[in-house]
Amino acid sequence: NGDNGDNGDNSDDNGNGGDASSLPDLREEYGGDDWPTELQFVSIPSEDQVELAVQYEVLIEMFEEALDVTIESDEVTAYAAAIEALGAGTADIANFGPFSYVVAADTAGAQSVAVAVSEQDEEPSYVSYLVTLSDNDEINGIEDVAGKTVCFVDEVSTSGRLYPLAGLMDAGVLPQGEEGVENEEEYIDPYLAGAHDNSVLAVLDGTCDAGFAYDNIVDEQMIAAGDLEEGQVKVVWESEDIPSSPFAASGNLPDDMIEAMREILIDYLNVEWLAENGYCEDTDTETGDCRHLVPTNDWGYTEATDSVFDGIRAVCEVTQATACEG
Amino acid sequence: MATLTPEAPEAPRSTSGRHPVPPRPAPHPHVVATWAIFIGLLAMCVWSAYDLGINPVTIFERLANGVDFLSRLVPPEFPEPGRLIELTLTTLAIVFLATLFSVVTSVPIAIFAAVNTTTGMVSRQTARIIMIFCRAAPDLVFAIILIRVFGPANGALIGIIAMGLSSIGMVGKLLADNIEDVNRGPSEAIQAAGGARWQWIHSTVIPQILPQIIAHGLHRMDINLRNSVLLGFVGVPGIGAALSTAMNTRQWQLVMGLAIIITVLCIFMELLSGAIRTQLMGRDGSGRRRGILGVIDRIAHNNWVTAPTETHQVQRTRNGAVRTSPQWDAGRIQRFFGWLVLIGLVVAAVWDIQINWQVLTNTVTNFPEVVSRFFPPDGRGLYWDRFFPALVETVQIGFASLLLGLFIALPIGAMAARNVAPTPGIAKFFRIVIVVCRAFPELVLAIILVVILGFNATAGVLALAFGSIGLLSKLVADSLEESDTRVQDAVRASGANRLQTFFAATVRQTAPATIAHILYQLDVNIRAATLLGVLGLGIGFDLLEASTRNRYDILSLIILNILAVVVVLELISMYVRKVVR
Amino acid sequence: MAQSMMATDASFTSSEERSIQLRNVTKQFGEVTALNDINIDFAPQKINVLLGLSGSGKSTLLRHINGLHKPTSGEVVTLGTEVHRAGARKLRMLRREVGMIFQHFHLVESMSVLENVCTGKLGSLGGPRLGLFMYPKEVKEQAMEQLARVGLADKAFNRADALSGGQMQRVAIARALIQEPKVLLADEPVAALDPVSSATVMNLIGKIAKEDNLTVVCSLHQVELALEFSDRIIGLRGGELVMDRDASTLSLKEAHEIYSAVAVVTDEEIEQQVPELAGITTEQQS
Amino acid sequence: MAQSMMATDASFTSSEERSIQLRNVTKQFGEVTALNDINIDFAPQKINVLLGLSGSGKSTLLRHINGLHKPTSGEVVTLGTEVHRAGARKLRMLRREVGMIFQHFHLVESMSVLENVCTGKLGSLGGPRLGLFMYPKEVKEQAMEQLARVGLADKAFNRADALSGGQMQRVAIARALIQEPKVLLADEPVAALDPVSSATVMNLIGKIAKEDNLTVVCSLHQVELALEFSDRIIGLRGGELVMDRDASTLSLKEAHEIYSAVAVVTDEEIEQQVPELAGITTEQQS
Ligand SMILES: Nc1ncnc2c1ncn2[C@@H]1O[C@H](COP(=O)(O)OP(=O)(O)OP(=O)(O)O)[C@@H](O)[C@H]1O
Ligand SMILES: Nc1ncnc2c1ncn2[C@@H]1O[C@H](COP(=O)(O)OP(=O)(O)OP(=O)(O)O)[C@@H](O)[C@H]1O
Ligand SMILES: [Mg+2]
Ligand SMILES: [Mg+2]
Repeated sequence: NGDNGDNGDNSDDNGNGGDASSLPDLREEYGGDDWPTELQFVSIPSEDQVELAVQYEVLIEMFEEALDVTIESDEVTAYAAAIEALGAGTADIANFGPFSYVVAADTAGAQSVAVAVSEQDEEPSYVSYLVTLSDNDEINGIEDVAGKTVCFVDEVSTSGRLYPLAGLMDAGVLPQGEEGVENEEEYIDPYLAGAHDNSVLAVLDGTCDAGFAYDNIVDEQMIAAGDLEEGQVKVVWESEDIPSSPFAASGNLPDDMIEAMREILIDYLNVEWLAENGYCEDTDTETGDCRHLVPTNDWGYTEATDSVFDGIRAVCEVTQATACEG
Repeated sequence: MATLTPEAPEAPRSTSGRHPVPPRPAPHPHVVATWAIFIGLLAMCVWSAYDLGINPVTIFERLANGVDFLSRLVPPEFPEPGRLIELTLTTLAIVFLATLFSVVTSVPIAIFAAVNTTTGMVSRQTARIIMIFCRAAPDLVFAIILIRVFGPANGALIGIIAMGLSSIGMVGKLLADNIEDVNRGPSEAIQAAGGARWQWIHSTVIPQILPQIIAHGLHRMDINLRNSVLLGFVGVPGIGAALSTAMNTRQWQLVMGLAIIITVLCIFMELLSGAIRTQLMGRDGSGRRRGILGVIDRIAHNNWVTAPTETHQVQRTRNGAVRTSPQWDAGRIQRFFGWLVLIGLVVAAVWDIQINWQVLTNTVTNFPEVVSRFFPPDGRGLYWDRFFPALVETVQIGFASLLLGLFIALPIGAMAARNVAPTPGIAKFFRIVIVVCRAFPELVLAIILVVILGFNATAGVLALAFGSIGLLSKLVADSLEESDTRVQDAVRASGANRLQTFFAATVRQTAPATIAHILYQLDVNIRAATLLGVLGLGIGFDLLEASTRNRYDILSLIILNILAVVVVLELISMYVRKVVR
Repeated sequence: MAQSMMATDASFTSSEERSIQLRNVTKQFGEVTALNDINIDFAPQKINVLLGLSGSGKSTLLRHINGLHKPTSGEVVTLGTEVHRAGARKLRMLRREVGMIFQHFHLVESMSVLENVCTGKLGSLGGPRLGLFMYPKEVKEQAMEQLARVGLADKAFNRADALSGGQMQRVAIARALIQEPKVLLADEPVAALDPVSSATVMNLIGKIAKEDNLTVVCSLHQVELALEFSDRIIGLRGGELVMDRDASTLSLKEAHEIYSAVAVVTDEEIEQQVPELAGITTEQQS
Repeated sequence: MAQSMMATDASFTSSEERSIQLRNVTKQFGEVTALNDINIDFAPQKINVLLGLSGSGKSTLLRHINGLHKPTSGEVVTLGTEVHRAGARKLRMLRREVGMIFQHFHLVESMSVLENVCTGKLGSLGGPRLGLFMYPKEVKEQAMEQLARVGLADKAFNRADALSGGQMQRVAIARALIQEPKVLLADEPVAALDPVSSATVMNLIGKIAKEDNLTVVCSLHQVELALEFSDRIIGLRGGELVMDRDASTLSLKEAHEIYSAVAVVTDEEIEQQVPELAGITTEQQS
C-alpha cells in the first residue's frame, strides 16, 4: 500500500513515507488464531453523510493488514436488511446510523466499535434543526408549530423524526402519553417528506409551515446544490446532541477481535497518524487531504461505548416510536 | 426420373442417387448476424452468472440457513381495516389514473407511429422516439426526476405521471402494432366514400382497436400495480409506501401481511381484467354471452326489449319517429354502464389522491430551473471507478437472471398450455402457479433473499429469475395455445406421436414468438435490475444515492447510462425480431 | 373543365353522355404492368361487368375510376372530374358521388350495422365521428331508410360481425347508397359469397341500379352472373382489354366462348407454372 | 380382425378389395348432425371426389377415414384397421399409410420447405426432431425426391411462407407422399387457389395417384374439376349421401344435373334467405 499518489516526494515532517510495517500485526498480538479470516462489511449511507461516495478503502486496507483477514464490502440503502444480516451472520461489520445502531445493538447483538469525530477532542454528535421561512413571523420556536403543518423526514430517521418528536413533547406541543405519541394529528399536521432535503424543500414550496432536518443539510449541502439560498430559511430550534454514526461489529465475533478493531480505528485511523505514516500530507480537518481518507471526512475515530447511545434509547422511550421496536 | 415410371413404384427411392440433398444454400447475412447475436447473448448470460458467482450449491446451503429468518415472517400481520382500505384505495387510484393517462396519450402517439395512419416520416419517427424513450426509462427514474419538479407534497401525482409515462412506451408500441395489423379494407372504403384522414381514422381504425386499447390498458394496469410497490420507496403513497416503512422498521410480519395484500390485489386485478377481456371478446361457441351480459341478454329476450323484425320497414319508435338509437339491450346497457363506471372511477380516483393544487402551481413554475440543474451531466471523477462497474453489474444481473429464469420458465410455460399439458388439470395447476408468481412482488422477495443470502447479486438474480416465471411462462403458454392447431393436426395425420408433434409443429410454430418473448424478458430484467438499487445492488443504488444527496449532474449521467443500455438492447431485439419471424 | 377535356381528345364529349372515360391509361406497379394502354368509356345508367382472371387488372381499373390509384400515364375523367390530376380535396368531392363496394365488404366488424352505414356519409360531413351519437339525426334516418331498402332494417343495431356474408355485403351496399352516388363501383362483390347469397346480392344491385339510375361498373369471376345482370361485358387479360361486348346480343353459347377467351386456363399457363410436369409426363410416355 | 368385420356386416370383404369402408356412420357435434348414417366403400386405386356445399360434411367424412374424428355411431375400417375402435398406437400405425392434405396446406410457415416435407416421415421415425439436422440422411433424400416430383426441388431451403399458395399445396402433397401412403385424403385441396394453380395441383394429384396406385378421396367445390379428375363422384348434402356416380359414365350434360342436385341453389332457398326480395319486386311491378 502507501501508493497514495499525491503525497510521495516532499514528505518533510515524516521520513518513512507510507510504510506498511507501521501497522502492528494485531492478530498475533491478540493471539487471535480462532478469528475468522473472512469478514463481510456492509456500509449504509448515513444520514449525516455529505459526500456521495464514502471511501472505505483505507479502512478496509488497514483492517485486512492488521487483522490478517480478507474483507468483502457492500453498500446498501435498506438498513433494515443490514441489521437482519448482522443478526443472521451474513454480515460481520458495518457502519450504522446512530439510530439503526441502537436497533442493531438491541435486537441483533451489534457492538459499537468506535465513532467518527470531526475534531480530536470533540464530542461525536450533531444536531437536528427546525426551520421555517425567514419571513414567517408566526413561528419563532418549536412551541409555535402547534396546529401547523410540520414536515418530518421519515418514520425511522433519528434526527428527522425521533429527536423532533421528543422535542415537541418537551415543548408541550405534543402530550406525553403512556404509549408515546398519541393522536399526533390532533395537535399538529405531520407530513413525512421522505428525505432531509425534501423536508426543507417542502417548507420552501409551502407544503409545510416548518420542517425538521439535520444541521449540515441546511447549513451546507442544499446551498451547495442550489436548492436553497442563504437566508431563505431560519432555524427556530436545535435538538440535543445526537450521537454520530458508529462503526459496529457483530456480537458473534470474538471479543478480542472487536477490541483489535477498536485499536485500529482509534489509534491509527485518524488524520495525524495517516499523515505521519505518509498516507497523506495535510491534517487540517476542514481542507486537508487526510480527511478524505477517514471514511466520514472527519478527524478520526473516538471511543464510543454503548452507553453513548442511551440518549437515543431515551428518546425512543419517550416517543415509543414504532421504529424503535426490534 | 426413372423413379417415376409406373412399373417401378416400389423401387427404393433413396438409392436412385438422383436426389441427394443439395448443399444448404449459404444463409442470408441477417440470419448469420442473428445467430451471432444469439450466441453472444448466451455467452453474456453464462459469463454474467459465472462472474457474479451464482452457485446453486451455496444458494441451497444458504437458503437452508434462512429458515430461521422466514419463521419471523409468520404469522403475517395486517394494518387495521380502516388504514388498510385507505392504503388500498390510494394505490388503486394512482394505478388506475396512471394507466388511464398512459392509454389516453398512447392512442394519438400510436396513430402517428403506425405506418398506415401516420402523417409522414417526421411525425412517425418522432412518435417512435418518444415511445422508445418512455420504454427505456424505468418509472423509478421518472419518479426521481419528478419529485424534484413537483415537490414531495404531490407524491400521488408523481406516481401517476411516472408510471403513466413509462407505460406509454409499451402501450403505444402495442397499439401501433395493432393499428398496423388492422383490416385496412374499411379505411379504404371510407376513403372511397370521400372521407378525410381523421374521419376514417376515427370511424374505422379506432373502433377496430378499441378492444385492444382496453385489453392493453388492463394488462398495463396489472404491471403498474406491481410497480407501484417500488415507487413507494421513493415517496409515492399507498401500499408501497407502507411496505417501505414496515421494512425500514423491520416489522417483518407486517411486511409479510402487506406482501400478501399486494399479491391478493394483483390476483384480483388479473382475474378482473381477464373477465373484462373475455366479455369484450364477445360470445362463446353457442352464440350466447357469458356472465352478467348473458343474464341481461336473457332477461331482455324475455321481456322488455322488442327488436323489430320487419326487414324492409324502417324501424319506428312508439311515437312514430324513425328509430335512430339502439334499443336498451344487454350490449347497450353494458356500454352505457361501462362509460358510467369509467367516469365514476376517474372522479373517485382524482378525489382520492387529493392533489395539492396550490403547491403544484408553485412548483411547476420551477420546472425549467430544476431541469436546467440536470445539465451538463458529470460524474465528478467517479465514473470509471464506481458508476461504470455498477452499470456492468446491473447488466450482469439482468443476463444471469434471464438464464436462470429460462430454466424455470420455459417448462412451466409449456405445462401451462392447454394444448401441450398432458391433462387439463395440470395445465390449470401451472396456470395458477404462474398467476401467483406473477402477483408476488419481486422486491419483497429480493429483500428476503438479501437477508438470507447476504449482500451479493445472487439475491437479486434469484428474485428476478422468479419474476420471469410470472411473465415469461405466461407469454410462452399463451403463444403455445395460440399456435395453429390445424398444423398440429396435419402432422398428427401422418402418424406422428404427441412428443413429435409438439416439437415439429408446436415448438417450431411458436419459436419466433418465444424468442421475441425471451428478448422482451431480458429487457424487463435489465430494467428491473436497475430498480434493485433500493437494496444496494448495481447502478440503481447510485441512482438513489445521487438523488438523496442532490447530485443532479451525477443523476443525469446515470440516467443517460441506463437509457443507453436499454436502448441498445431494444435496438438489438428489434433487429432480431425483424429477422426471426 | 369541359374545355380541357376537349383539348386532350376530340372524342371526349360532355359528362352527361359518358360518365366515365379512360384514355390511354397505363398503370405500373414497380415492374408489373397492371393496366396497359386502356381506352374505355362507360355510358351513364348502364351496368358494366369486368371479367378476367385473378391479376388481370380488374381491381386496378376500378380503383382508377375514383382515384384510389392514379395512372402512371393516361387520363381518367369521372363525372367531369379529371381524376388523374385532381388534388386531395377535389378527389374527396368526386368520391362523394361514387359509391364503392368490395369483395370482403370492408365493414368495421365491431361497429353496429347502422353506424357502418352512416360512415358512408362521412365525405359530406365535417369532422371525425367517434360513435353513432355523433352523427346528425337526418343521417341516421337516411341510413335506416337504406337499410330497409336492402332488407336489413331489423339488423340495424346488430354488430356487423354478427351477420352472414351476404348480409354484410348488403350493408356495404347500403353504405354506398347513403352517399346518393351517381356511379357504383363493385369489386367482385360476390366472390366471397356462397351461391345463394351471390344471387341475392346481384339481384339487389341490379334492382337498385334501375331504381336509382346508377352507372355500375362491377368486376366478376362468374360468367353466368355477368350474362344475367349486365348490359355490357368487358374482358381483361394481363392488363389489356381483350373483349367488349353488348350483353344483350350474347347467346348462352357465345357466353361460353367469352368465358374460355377470358377466364379458362391454357395448357401453356399451367406448364409455365410447373415446367417439370410436362417434362415428366413426356419421359414417362417415352 | 377380418372376422369382426364380417360379424357386423356380411358385405364387408377383405381389405384388398375395398380399402375403406364406412358402415352406418353418424357423427354428432353437439346438436349438429354432421354425418347421418353414411354407408360407403372406397375401392383401392381409384380417385373419389366428394362434392357438396359448405357444411355438408365433406371434411367430417374425410377425417373419419384416418381417425381424426371418431364416429358417434357406426364403423369405419381403413386398410383393414377398425378406426372406430382403434387405440392411439394403432391409429398412428394406420396414419403412416394414409396421407392427408388440407385446404390451407397447414405447413409450419417458419420452417424450410425440406423440413416440412420431412415431418411427414415422423410417424415412422422414433423420437422428436427439433431441426432438419435431426432427420436421417435417407429421409432428407426421400424428401428431396418428392420435392422434385412436385417440381419444387429448387425451393427446398426456402421458408414455407415464402411460397405462393399453389406451391405451398405442392409442398403439402410432397409431405403426404413421403409417407409412401396407400390412401391419400385431400380436403378441398384447391379451394384456396386461383384457377391456374388449382389446375396444376389437381393435375399433379391425378398424375401421382396413377403412378403410385393411390386410393384418393378428395373433397371439391368445383364440378368441372371433379369431372375431369375423378373416377367416381359422391354428393353430400346436409350430412347425407345424395348421389354416387361413376364419373366415366357421365356426360357433360349429366354433370350439370349433378351440379344442380348437389351444389346449385334452389329458388326456395333464395327466398327463404331473403323473403323480402320477392315481395319488393312484386310491389314495384304493381
Ligand atoms: N398495390 C399494388 N402493388 C403492386 N402490385 C399490384 C398492386 N395492386 C395490384 N398489383 C398487381 O397488378 C396486377 C393486377 O392486379 P389487380 O388486383 O388489378 O387484379 P384483379 O384482376 O383484380 O385480380 P383479383 O381477381 O385477384 O382481384 C397484379 O399482377 C397485381 O399483382
Ligand atoms: N369440430 C366441430 N365442432 C362442432 N361442429 C362441427 C365441427 N366440425 C364440423 N362441424 C359441423 O359439422 C357440419 C359439417 O361440417 P364439415 O366441416 O364436415 O363441412 P364441409 O362439407 O367440409 O364444409 P366446408 O366446405 O365449409 O369445409 C357443419 O355444420 C359444421 O358446422
Ligand atoms: Mg381484384
Ligand atoms: Mg371442409
